[in-house]
Amino acid sequence: MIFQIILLIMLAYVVGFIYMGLYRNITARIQGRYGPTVYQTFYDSIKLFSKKNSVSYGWMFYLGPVIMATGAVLTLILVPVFSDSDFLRSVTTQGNLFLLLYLMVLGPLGNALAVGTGGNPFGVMGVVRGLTRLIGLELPFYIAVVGLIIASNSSDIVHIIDLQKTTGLNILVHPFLFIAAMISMVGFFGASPFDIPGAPQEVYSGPRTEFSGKFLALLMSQGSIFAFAKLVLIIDLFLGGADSLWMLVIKTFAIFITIIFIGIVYGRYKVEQAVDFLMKIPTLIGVIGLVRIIWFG
Amino acid sequence: MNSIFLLLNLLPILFLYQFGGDLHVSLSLTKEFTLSLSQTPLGTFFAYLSLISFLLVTIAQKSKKTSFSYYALQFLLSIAMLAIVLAGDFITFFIGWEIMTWSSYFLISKSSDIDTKSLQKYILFSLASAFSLIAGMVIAYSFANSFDFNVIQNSFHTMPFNIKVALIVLFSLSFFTKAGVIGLHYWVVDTYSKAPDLFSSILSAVMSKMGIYGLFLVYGHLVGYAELKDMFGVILNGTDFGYVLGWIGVITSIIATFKAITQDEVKRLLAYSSIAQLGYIIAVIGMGTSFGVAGAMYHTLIHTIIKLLLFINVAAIVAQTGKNKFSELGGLIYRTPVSFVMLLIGIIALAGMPPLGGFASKFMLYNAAIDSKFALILVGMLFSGAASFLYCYKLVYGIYLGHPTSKDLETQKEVPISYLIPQVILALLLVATGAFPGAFIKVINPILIEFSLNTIPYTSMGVMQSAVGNFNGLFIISAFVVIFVFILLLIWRIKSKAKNNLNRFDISYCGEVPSKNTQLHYGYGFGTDLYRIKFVNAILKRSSSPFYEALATQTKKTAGLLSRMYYGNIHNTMIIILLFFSALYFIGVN
Amino acid sequence: MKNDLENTIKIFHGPQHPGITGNMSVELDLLGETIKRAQTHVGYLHRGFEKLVERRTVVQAFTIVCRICVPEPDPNEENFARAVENLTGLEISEKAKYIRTMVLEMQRLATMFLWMGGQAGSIGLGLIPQWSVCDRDYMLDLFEELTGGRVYHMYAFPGGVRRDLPEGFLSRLSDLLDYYEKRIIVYNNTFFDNIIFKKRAIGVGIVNADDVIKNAYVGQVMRGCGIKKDVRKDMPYLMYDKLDFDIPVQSDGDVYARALVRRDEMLQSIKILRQIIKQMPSEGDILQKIPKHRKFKLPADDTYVQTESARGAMSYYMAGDGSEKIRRMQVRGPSLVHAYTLLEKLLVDSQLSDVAMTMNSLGICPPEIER
Amino acid sequence: MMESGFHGCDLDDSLKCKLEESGTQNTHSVMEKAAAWFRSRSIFVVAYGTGCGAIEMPPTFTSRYDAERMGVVGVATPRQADLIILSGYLAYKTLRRVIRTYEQMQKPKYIITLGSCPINGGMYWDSYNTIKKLDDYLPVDVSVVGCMPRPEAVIDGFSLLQKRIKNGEKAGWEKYDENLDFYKKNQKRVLGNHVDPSYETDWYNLENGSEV
Amino acid sequence: MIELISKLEKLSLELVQKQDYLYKVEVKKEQLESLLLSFLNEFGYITLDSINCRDDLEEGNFVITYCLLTPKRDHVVMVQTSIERENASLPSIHTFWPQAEIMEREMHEMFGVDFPGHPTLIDFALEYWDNIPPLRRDFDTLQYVNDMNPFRGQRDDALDAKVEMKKKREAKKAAKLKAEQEAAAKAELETQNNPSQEVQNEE
Repeated sequence: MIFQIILLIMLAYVVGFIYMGLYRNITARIQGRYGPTVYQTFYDSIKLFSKKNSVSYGWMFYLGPVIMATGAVLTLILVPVFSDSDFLRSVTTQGNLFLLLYLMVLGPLGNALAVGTGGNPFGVMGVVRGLTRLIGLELPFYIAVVGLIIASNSSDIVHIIDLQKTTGLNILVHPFLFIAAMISMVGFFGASPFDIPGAPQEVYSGPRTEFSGKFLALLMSQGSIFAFAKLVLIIDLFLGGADSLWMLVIKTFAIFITIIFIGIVYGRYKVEQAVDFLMKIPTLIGVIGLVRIIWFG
Repeated sequence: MNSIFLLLNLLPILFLYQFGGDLHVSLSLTKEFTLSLSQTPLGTFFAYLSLISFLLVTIAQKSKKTSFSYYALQFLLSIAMLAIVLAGDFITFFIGWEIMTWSSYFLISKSSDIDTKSLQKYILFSLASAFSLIAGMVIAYSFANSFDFNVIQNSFHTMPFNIKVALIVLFSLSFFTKAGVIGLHYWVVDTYSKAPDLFSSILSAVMSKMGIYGLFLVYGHLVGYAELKDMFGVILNGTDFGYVLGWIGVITSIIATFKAITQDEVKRLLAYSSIAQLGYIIAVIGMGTSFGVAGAMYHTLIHTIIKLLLFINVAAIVAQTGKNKFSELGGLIYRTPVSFVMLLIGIIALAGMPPLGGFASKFMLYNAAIDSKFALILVGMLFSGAASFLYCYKLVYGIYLGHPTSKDLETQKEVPISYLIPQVILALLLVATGAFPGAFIKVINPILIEFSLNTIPYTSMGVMQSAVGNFNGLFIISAFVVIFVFILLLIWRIKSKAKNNLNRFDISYCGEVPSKNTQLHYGYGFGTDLYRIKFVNAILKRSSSPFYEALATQTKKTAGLLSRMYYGNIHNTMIIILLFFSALYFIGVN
Repeated sequence: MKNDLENTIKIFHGPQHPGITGNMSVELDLLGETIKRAQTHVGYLHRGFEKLVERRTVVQAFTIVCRICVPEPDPNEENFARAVENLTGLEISEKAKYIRTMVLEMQRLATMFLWMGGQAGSIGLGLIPQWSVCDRDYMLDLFEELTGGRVYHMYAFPGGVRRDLPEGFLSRLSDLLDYYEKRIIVYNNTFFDNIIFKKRAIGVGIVNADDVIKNAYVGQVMRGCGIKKDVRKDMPYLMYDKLDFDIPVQSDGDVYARALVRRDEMLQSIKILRQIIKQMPSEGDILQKIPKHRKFKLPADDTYVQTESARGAMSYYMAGDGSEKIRRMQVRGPSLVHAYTLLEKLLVDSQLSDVAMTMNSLGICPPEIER
Repeated sequence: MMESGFHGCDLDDSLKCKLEESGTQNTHSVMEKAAAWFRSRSIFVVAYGTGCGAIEMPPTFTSRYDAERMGVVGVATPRQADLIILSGYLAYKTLRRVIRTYEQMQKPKYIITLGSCPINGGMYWDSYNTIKKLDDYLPVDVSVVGCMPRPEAVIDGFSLLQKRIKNGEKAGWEKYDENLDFYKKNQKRVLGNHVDPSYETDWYNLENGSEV
Repeated sequence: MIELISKLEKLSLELVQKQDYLYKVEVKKEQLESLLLSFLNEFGYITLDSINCRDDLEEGNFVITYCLLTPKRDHVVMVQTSIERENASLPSIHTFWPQAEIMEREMHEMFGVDFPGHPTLIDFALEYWDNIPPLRRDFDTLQYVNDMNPFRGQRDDALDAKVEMKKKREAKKAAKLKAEQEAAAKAELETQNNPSQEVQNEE
């Protein structure tokens, strides 16, 4: 099992980095330029790991990125990656969907402590923006997740995947929930128009302002692992999981490219506009889906 | 003095431990009035909860100069609470309730920064709560001809429907006031924030739980969940009654959460947070399912632990620095590291984050909602939970992180050890509940049996079992620790040298250099952005104080004679009121 | 008891900040993210141009005046050349006038494209800067062909222009204008009609129309408030009185209104350039007979010239003292009042997220504030 | 293109000698060579337009010239950056901020200068508010000449820097560490005693103390 | 415009047309504030475009020019006054035109003109400046620069520009001479050859 976990982390690391590289590359192509190589984010992270210095404001600053990475890895191992194999089944059944909802926020909160320790007002502003955005961002996602839990009468992801084999994919059965969750996902990936916390033109780099060298590298690495975990979670919940590596890549990439295409053509909301928007349209869509499940399902 | 009262506080615990289990004592005064104590699993749970809380707070009081009368009143309060939770009939219950009210009133008045307005608010609402209770008692007595809980329980289904409703509403109002449901929370914030710092922990952690105990007593014991279901009918998978209560709880929770974020005073934030957390409990308490009751019980336990921890922590910081506002604190992390870690554990649990106990209780609450298919209520609870991250972060940032706002904060020392001991105990409890979420099910199951509900399956200490999935707390916490240590070692090994003792002003500041006088602490501005969000602004703009102030002025205007009492000596007023209602009571009885 | 204003935190927006236009800084006092006080700081680019010019002859000074404002050097050259012409009484030929007008309009287009990149970048719309800066580069290519320099042209010499048009230049310019017209439609769809840009920009940074006239706000700030004024129409210079064009105005006075004014001005510039291409005389001196060894002697007199730059009226005050050196040359760019009087006022009670956007829409260019 | 080979310092002969020795290789192990390769492939540039050369930064980084394909990408804060591009003349007021920004960057760190002004003052050689020789105050790795240098030239400067990083040549930050006294003395000479901040480095305090 | 001329004549001031859109009126320092006020309130010149300052070191005074515009913005009127260089001081007009605050701040820094009643006479572009104000003409920027910033030393293989220019000129001259000589020689040769050519042609 330990071996499997390490294998999974490495898979997530590689796939996550390639996705992040693809993100930059595809964005560049749309912008009409050649763009960096697919491995560019990997180079970046190795370079940052090999920096000779990295500043730290004390032990809490040191631990913040570690907590964040822990949250990401823990999320990863609790999300079932392959639907039919026994791969890490024994681990993923230890958790449930509610646990994942909270684990997804654990990392950012841990990092927020480090940001606060650094004491940079820009960083704290970024954190506050992030947490404020979270109010709006979580709402449609919660609705979608609650809808799924009630529809499949289980908060066990493995069960939700299995159920889709008989009832059909959730994206078709509960399209409203999928749309609501997808809009949230755009925000969870930090894509426009919800890339508010780290907006460079406004808050200088947001929560990452003070992180350098290995800390930044750790944040980047966990970001790619986390991105992979989130993609897998979405396909588990709505696309019936993946039974092979190819299906995994195809399905996650489909979600991923959607997020890129949404992100590239929009600017950035202000935080209050983002929350207002998220509380209106996606929430409404989600509530329609939810009511459909409860009263007519 | 401290050690004496420490021993004195230990006594009831030992007593309960030794003689507890199935305690039944009764003392007949007259034919009709019998004072009786009868121990139920529910009462035992609350008894231990409150007694241990008192013990821990007494430990913390060691380094704070405290008068004899304060200790005595506090002990009296603990005994009163014991009387409430062990009471077998309404007379005992009410006596305990009144002693609790009055002793707490005098304790609050001992605070240095209390003002008469807050005190009046507290006592008026307490009295209103008591009157509502009395009215309920009297009505119940008039039908059951007894104050004994068991007699009332047995004769409840024979009462007419409107009487049943009236009883439930009266009792609910009384206990809602104590718990601070939104609309009736007017007294809570002022009282919590202005009471003596350590006593605030009692108020929030224990006294508000007396309201919850009362609700359990009424819904579970006197009325019975089955009766509730019969009375009000079924919606989705739960009861109509539970649905209404669920919305009350969720709305309480959401409003209080947003209010908490915008507070500048530390204890006000905690007070609002307390209201919000009790909102969760109220949201599930009426559902009438085993998960509803279990979730409410579990959250009662966890909230008591958290709020004791946080209030003691804050009390220590206030005592140490003399400051109680986020705009005046900041940057204490390396001055008071132990306190910081304790607060951190507290807020992780408060936010409901795994792997600590906070998540276990939240999971129970959510399961209860899922069980009844109250999806929107569940979404509301989750939403309020997401918003609560903001005030959790504000709490830790405002006090410990960021930049010190004044020079004397830079030379603070760690708080006295007597404050730390209870905090460490409570933090360990949180870790334990996180690692062994299933252990508490054993405590809950007897209560469920008492309420004639299904028990919750129990597999092992580490696993929390539920109808819609389970989680293994032990696995989560150990996986968390293992991964954490692994990544830490990995990072440690990387040769990128970390400059550890960087000056706090050495920040990226757009090429400029902040000076010692540059204000960099974000504590005050934290949360002001919420006013720009339309939905949140609509919540924050509203306040119950205009309503109550208008009520007060109207009362003053109309009741010309009576209004003089409000201006006069508060004690006289109270005595008059008490006499008036005792007279009413005797008229009613006869 | 501290009040809101005493509990603000202080941050600097610049000079080392991605959201600042150039090398300047705004000191902000924030309550939450609401700005309670703003103070502009400049001087990071101060080179003392006015001192340098005093130590130089006209020809020597001619090479450095274009560096006063980096994003659009040509109005500076035009102002300088015209001031010298005014003082020495030089008259320039019609062809030189046409070429100068053309260069000014080309520069206006190039600056607008750069502005569009900045404005879109300030709201995090990364696509537009990538496109528009590239589109601007095609104009720079033409500049390079015409003058030899991409950014600094040193082209409008007192008495005419430095070089004649290369062969086939006008047809290439015409092709580029065709391309730009197509592109502006694309930008209109992706940027000006972008729902998020509208949401962010409408109602932000509203300039009061009464202040505009008195406080000498110029350019799009003025025209965004519905005041139809333009130096090209009011005090026509070069060939502008012979060319047919409109002054676009909007009435709202906010960031979005200014953006729309700029978009319409781009279309007007294309219109002007098309007319110039049609009317450009084939014959004519490009450089008037100027003193031997280009030794201009400026009389002991002073003059004041104004040119409509892409961001508003830019004025030069120049005085000679009868020698070859310039006694005094003072630059009054549009940014001076915008960056201080206007920006400090606009930012109060707006949010941190609006700062970059507001600055971009005012068209602030720090090097011309402090020279 | 011009490599920084000048170290004409009129102040201290002993320091001068040390400066001229630098420029040798210092990577030995395989790990260091690999790290050097990765460093050359990924260069983060801090967003700071110090002078007129900043006008050629947008074309360099956007779709026509696209420096990102070489791994050169802009970041907001100095903490994350490897490279600072000093795009043109430096006023004294800016020099203060640039030194501050440079010191906040994490090693290894590099400086590229654009234009003639940082080399010898350029057009502004007689301006009372700009410095003439930047390498007296900060160690320059690559100077790209021209006014402005074209984006192609800037990209050529990037590739030269990448080559030097890959070869493991001694970079500016090492010189800065070794000859800190020299640089600090020069900085103090032009900026006077108003060099912020006092807590970062002790030179100012020490010298102030000795002067008094 | 005629109106304005007549109004100014009442104040015994003369309006001079300098260019098509440019007029100038000179005024004594004492009259300045009241004239500016009447421009603002009576004549309708409500826009203050800029305040310019010129240092006439030889005459010992500063020449201050206020450029004013009407709302039509179709011509500029320069109101010019001159003040003593020593202890130069002017009334501040920031209360009438807010933008004058920053212009006066700049003038204070660059010329050392004092503005009594001005609220923010702080640094504008310079920082910690302790010399005489830089735009005064008695401030010698070359001297200052040489004191602060030494020139870059030469490279060892660097060549002296003057010598090289001289060499180049001489080489050019020599080449020219040589070319002339060659041409002459050629011409001579041609003249020598011509006959033969002619002869050949004749043949």
